[in-house]
Amino acid sequence: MSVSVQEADFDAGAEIGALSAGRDDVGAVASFVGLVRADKADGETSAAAAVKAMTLEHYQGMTEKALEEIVVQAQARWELLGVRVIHRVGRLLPGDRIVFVAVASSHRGDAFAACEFIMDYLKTRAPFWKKEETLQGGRWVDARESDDAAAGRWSDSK
Amino acid sequence: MSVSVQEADFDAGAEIGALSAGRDDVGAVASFVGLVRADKADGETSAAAAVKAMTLEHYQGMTEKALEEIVVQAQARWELLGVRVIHRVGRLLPGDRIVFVAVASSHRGDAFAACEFIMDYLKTRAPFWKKEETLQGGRWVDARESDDAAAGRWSDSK
Amino acid sequence: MSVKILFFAGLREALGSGSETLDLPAGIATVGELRDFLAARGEPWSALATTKNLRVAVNQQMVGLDTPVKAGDEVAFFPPVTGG
Amino acid sequence: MSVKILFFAGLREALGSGSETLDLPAGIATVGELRDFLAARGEPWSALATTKNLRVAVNQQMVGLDTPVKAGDEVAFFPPVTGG
Repeated sequence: MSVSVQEADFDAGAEIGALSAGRDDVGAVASFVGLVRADKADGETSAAAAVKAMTLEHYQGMTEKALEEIVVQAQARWELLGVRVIHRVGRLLPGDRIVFVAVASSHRGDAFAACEFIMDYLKTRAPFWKKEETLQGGRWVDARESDDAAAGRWSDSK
Repeated sequence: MSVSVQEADFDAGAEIGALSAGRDDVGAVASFVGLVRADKADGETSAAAAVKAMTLEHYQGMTEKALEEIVVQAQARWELLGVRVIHRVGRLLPGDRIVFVAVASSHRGDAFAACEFIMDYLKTRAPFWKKEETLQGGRWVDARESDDAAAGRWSDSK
Repeated sequence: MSVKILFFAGLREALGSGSETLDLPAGIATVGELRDFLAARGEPWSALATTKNLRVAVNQQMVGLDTPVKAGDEVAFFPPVTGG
Repeated sequence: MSVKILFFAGLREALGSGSETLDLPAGIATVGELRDFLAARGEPWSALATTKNLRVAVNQQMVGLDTPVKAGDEVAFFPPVTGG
């Protein structure tokens, strides 16, 4: 298990490759890359509302700990052989990568489920805050109920 | 949409990057890499039963068509911005990559669901046949009921 | 006009043949009848009758054994697929 | 001994401060009471009382407002997290 919070970009291919390098028991690596979209902010329609940049803030120490706890939970739920989480912070532009999660397992079902589980929790529980910049100015993003719902579906059962 | 059946290995990072390159509407790229495991064949326990190599055979023309149909089905079910499928054929060794599926979307839910959907169908419907080599000889793998069950769960609803 | 017949995987190995071209014999109207005709050649062709869950494709579409076959078709016989 | 207090995101900007170190005032036993103490300083500190769904962490663990606070603790106030 390895968790990083960093300003630097990452190389998804190298990270995916590292999870199975030198071993012959990994049958599946599910992964996810999240990117900055140039979407308009919720409820906005004018071109001036398009996101020009985004700044991600975190709580150094607590954020890393939160990500590690999420990974430990995933490891308890599914049979995993390796997990890699990278989350960027700082100012990012549309098209930039924000987050990377990759999960290695013997079987694809466990890899997919754990990868999506980590992403869902990461979007709701980990201490990150997003500020969007548009031509109208900057504004902190409100917590989204759809993300809470996505994370909530894991609480009852696998 | 792009589908390839090939002997050559692939570069997962380059393929993932290509799905969002030059655009700012992709928020999510879910991907999957399948690899050859050195597992023992079902029901076998001796070291001689460990898989030493695997040969994948396909039905040229029909296989490509089947993969394209699977992708079209996924595009009809979810809001997708790009799909890449690569399946290798020929003789592969434990640790070698076999299959790659990557799906780009605005949102992670659609990307994850479509990626897993394509993988599940690919394991059951696409014309590939696997022959495993162990120290005891070669044998064609039987179709697995667990894969049929995984594909079947998509038939009722999203 | 003839039919092109393809065999894959374990069936291909059992028959020692990946493909053949055949003038469609008189009286054969379906892929099931074509299979029976080939299986009746005796060993090793009887594998076509004994392969568990034998699958058939006509012109690269999976079909049932009662599907009509006509001259010019590409007919493929194979065991259940086992994925990647 | 004192408490270290941290503020994040919109709250940090509203307060114009990311952190401060404070000798824990007498009579303050919980993080809720600490928040009220800070908010009572007036503008801009009243944002601590008006921020919707204000979250609190003590020693990097999310807690409720009735959680005890003691000298040496790291107490963080922030709005709901918005993920990556």
